[in-house]
Amino acid sequence: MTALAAIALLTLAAAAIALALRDLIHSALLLIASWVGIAAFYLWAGAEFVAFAQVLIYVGAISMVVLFAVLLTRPPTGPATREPSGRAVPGFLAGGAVLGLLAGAVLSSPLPAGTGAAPAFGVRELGLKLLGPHAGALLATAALLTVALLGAVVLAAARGKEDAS
Amino acid sequence: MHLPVQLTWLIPALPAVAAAVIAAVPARRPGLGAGLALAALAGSLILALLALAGALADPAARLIHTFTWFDLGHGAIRLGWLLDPLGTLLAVMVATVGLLIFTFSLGYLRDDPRAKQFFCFLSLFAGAMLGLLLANSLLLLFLCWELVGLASYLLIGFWFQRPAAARAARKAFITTRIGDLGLLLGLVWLQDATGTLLLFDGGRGVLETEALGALAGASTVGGLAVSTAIGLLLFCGAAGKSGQVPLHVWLPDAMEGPTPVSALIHAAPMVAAGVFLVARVYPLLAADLALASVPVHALTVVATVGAITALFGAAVAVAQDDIKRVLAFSTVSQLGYMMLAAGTGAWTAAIFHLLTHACFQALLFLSAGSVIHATHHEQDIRRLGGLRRRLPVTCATFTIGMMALAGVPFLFSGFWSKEAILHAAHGWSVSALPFHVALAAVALTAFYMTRLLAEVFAGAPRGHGAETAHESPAVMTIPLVLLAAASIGLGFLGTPWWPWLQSTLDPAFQPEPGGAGLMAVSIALVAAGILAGWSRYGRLPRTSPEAADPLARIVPRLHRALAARLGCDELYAATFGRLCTALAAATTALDRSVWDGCIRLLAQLGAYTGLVSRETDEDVLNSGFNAAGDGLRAGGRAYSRTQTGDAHGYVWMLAAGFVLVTLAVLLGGVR
Amino acid sequence: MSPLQACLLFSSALFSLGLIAVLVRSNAILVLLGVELMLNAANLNFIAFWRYGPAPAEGHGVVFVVFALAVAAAEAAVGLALVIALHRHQRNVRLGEARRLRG
Amino acid sequence: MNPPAADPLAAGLLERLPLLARDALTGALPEPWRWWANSLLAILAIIFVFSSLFALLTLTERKVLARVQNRPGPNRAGLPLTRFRLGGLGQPLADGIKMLTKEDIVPRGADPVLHFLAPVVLLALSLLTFAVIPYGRLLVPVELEAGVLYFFAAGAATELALFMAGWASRNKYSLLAAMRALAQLISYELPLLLAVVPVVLLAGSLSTTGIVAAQAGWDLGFVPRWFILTPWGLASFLIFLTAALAESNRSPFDLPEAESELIAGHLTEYSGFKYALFFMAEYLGMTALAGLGVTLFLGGWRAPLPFLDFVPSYAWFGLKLLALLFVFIWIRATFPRLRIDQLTRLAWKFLVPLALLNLGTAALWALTAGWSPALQPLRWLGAAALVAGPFVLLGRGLTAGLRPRTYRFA
Repeated sequence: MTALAAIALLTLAAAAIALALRDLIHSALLLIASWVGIAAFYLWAGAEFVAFAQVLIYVGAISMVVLFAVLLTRPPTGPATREPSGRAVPGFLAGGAVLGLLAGAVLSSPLPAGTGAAPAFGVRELGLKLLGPHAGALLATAALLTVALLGAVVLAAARGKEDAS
Repeated sequence: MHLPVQLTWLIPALPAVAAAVIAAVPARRPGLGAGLALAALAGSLILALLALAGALADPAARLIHTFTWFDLGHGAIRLGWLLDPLGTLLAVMVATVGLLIFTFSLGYLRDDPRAKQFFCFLSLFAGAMLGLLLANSLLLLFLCWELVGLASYLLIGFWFQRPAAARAARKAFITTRIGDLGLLLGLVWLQDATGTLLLFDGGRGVLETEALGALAGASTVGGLAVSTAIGLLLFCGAAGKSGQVPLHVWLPDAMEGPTPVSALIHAAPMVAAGVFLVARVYPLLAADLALASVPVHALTVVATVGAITALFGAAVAVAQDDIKRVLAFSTVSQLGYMMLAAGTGAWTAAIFHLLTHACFQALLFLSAGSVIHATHHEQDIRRLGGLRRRLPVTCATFTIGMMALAGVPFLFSGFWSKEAILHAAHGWSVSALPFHVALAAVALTAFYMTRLLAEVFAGAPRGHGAETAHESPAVMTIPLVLLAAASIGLGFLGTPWWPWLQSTLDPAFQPEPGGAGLMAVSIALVAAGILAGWSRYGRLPRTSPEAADPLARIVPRLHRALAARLGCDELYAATFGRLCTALAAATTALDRSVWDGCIRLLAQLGAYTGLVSRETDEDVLNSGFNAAGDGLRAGGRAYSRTQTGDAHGYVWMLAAGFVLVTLAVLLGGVR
Repeated sequence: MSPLQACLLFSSALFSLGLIAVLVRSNAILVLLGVELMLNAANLNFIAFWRYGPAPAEGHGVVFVVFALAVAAAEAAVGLALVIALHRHQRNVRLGEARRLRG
Repeated sequence: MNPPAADPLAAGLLERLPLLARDALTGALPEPWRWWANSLLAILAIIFVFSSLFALLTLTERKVLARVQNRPGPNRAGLPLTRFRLGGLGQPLADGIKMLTKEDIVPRGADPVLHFLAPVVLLALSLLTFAVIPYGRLLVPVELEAGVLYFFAAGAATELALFMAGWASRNKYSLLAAMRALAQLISYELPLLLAVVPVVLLAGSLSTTGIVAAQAGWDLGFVPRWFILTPWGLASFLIFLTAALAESNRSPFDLPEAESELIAGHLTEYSGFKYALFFMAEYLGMTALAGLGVTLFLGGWRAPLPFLDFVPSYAWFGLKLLALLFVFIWIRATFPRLRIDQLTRLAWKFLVPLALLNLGTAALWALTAGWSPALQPLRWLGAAALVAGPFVLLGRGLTAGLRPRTYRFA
């Protein structure tokens, strides 16, 4: 429980600071840190494969794309303009409301009481599941990834007339 | 080694398949197509020879092989193959002559860009013709018959860019169709009367005693025996195909095709189909001979038509100026002879003449083709002349063909076959008139052939084409020489002293004695014809293309009538053509006035109904829909105002919705 | 408080943070990252329920998260490509100015 | 360290020596503390061993490069304060002292936190990768079921550190180099992973010890069953080697820090100890990749011949690792640097398709494993053809239309 608390605290702190910072690069890096924290949570929960996959995908791949996007879309001059603060208060209120609702739901719901022992679900079992009952979904995901890759390339590489620079 | 009758289908199939393959080979490789066609036909020839050997081993036995084509309600439609001396002999003839014509075409069409198609059509023609000859079912025969018609249409119209050729092809197709209508009707009637179309079927075929007796025994309109009526209908088809007088008009026009096609169509295969059909169904035609009380016998009609055709063709040929047209009318005339022979009961003589005629007529056509090829497509004999030195081989072969056709005694095949026919006509009990008509035609034939020979080869060249002529290549002359040899040699198969052919075809054949006097008469007539021709045309050769024909100087009106082919075409145009036009006009008028009126009335009614319906729609029904549509549009416009395009706004709505739903779930007590 | 509840609270907090980011920030990239955070929170729930659920040996939660990761990668790629396209069109990535879809 | 499942007592004394030493140190502690102490000891051992190896490696590299270039190389520094030069063996020490005593410069516009964090994160991540490599029969720091995945997860994070370095320096060359590095690393991550997938497929395991176990045994009594000795394994190894060179920014793929083009890339604004950390992380990363290559393809700690089994397994691992590192250095001394377009073309048009085809070959190999011995030559020939054919064809396509460049105005 202490490990969980530490992980949760660090993750939430990283995410919270990331969302508050004005510097996009710092925000992104802190968010990446929070993703690492989530990976740590997975490791703590015994989902080793998912943890490493999380690091590989989020820290290795998505973070790169995010950083590239940040660099490519930096405003040409000067620091970022100030956030319009009109939305901040209602935003926090809404977020708080959602948090309250969720917490209430979690605390008031009868949750299944598992054994608590680390489940015997290793990489081999995962592989058998993926290629057995979920083979169709795996193929669909592969197709989705391919399409997404192509779509992303097309979207990002399309050069309109207005792009004179 | 004999061909098993089950494999008979191979003989027509080889050229037919070759035609299909040639159609698929690339057009830039005409040599490939020609080679395929030749190879396939050569294979067919070998197989036909084997089949002939099998048929000759026992002429009385008919080898048949029948098979089911498809099952119909009351029984199966059965087709079959038949190997007997008649069919196989003609198949060998068709394959041989066809092979020679194919070879000749190699040279004749060397420069034609569409030579591939030509060989494709030729192969199709040969396959259909062979199938026709070997069929044991009138239905199968009819199928092949129509295929032959199609192929001849394609071949005559091969140079379809020439309007004359296209017109000739149409004419040939339509004219023969008229005859084929009779044939088809005869087949249907026959099927209805006997329940089968198989020729020989172990006692149940239409040509066997049982069916023949039944057919001859029944009578129909006008007191005709059923067999007579059916036989005459079948003869319609034969007359159309073989160019007998009422339906002969297409045959001379078919000259528009390439010369090898003319040879193929006129000499051997195609026109022989009609004579072959008559010979094939001879038992049916002859079934009514025993009946005394019928108004007319079928064979009498056949003989009469044949005699008229023989004289008509010979007479018209006298006054024609186109080398191929002369030969075409000579073909008409010779076919008349054959029909005459068949009609007088000597169908074996008809086949004999068919064989010899196939050889010498093919020889004449191909020689004419050689002349035309050598003189750059000059066909008018008035512009030819003096070619005997420039085209020695062609001249020699043409002379042999001419002598065979004219019936020069003893050496040439035409003499013997003609003798056989004259003999039969002489012995015919019904009437002596056909015999005299035939004798007149003999003299005329000798006359016009002498004229043709003299005009083309004697004297001096009268045109540019003739002046620059040179002998054709070997691929063209070799078939000529071979055909010339056959034109001489074939005659000895059926001399009165050794009638091998006749007795082979008809085991019951008995040579009649006493032909010597008749032979002397015919020899004298031939000699007279030749002498007359020589005196008019050979002794004093024409000097210029414009000079008038000697005959025209003597009997100008007759010559003009003959040159106009006795006005048959004009007559048809004036009668049938006019009738058709009038009918069409009547139909149009009917269409315009009566039917159109009805339809216009209906349309008016429809329009009125529509008007009423529209009024109802617009005033009564639409108002409700309009109101609904306006409501929808207003709603849509109102809703579209919520589409701010602001992504954040959407997220806000999402969040609000989420909160609401969660609250509902939590407070609503969904447990 | 059971471990499962703790995990779920953790994920709820993460989800709310992501939601706040989406609602408050106007930079499209950060909005996208907020969405990613919400997605991660959902994944976290899957793992938690797998860990403490009735049939951990079945591994449904893990399998689901694996697929969710793949989809998240696709989503990030396409989303950031969209952001770049947005930047090309209006020279900045402020979501509030992207109102071309206004009805 | 956590001892593997194998019975330690069955191994020889030399084999057990590291474990015995560890137990001598920590044996007296009570159980929970002992686990912590053992882990700490393993970490220290790794840091110590590989730091020394790094030091020696820099020297070796300089010496080897010098040999290749026909010059002596560093040969002055020896034992400090003595006259023993030892062929320049003291050079790393001197370098280290120099680095530590240099001034640490942080540019004015730089992001100080990230500027500091970048080398630290990089080094930490590089060190993390060493955790799953089995150094010997009994020497596996952490046994993970998804060890290979862990290795790549930790390796992937190094890109982030590079980016941080380039960004934090606020220098256009640094940023350009960082972008280049990211493009290169992402490009070569793919063939690297794809080259490993066949091994995982054939071994049926994602754990490094499992993969080493899958390479046990001898063909014909003396040929080791290492994966590199199969057609697909050789192809995989070559792809892996190429991609590993690129991943560790080694020549001929050292574009991110190409001195002639980008000054020194993301290292431009680093000096002193931070620079040393970068340097160290780079060499450690290379060493880790070489260690993974040894594990995946060269049989790990296994002896090359049956009768050589008496030599301790960690010695074999060390020998193989050094040999592979020597190859890295050798390649650096031999090949010129690639252009960026050649670099990406090589990855996307050659290595990735080849690796994918090789995956198919490996799958076929696995499917035909049950063939009778009579058919085995056919299996080998087929697999070899499947490997060599695409290599030749793709290689021809890669070099099609390429001639030596001519410079008109140079």
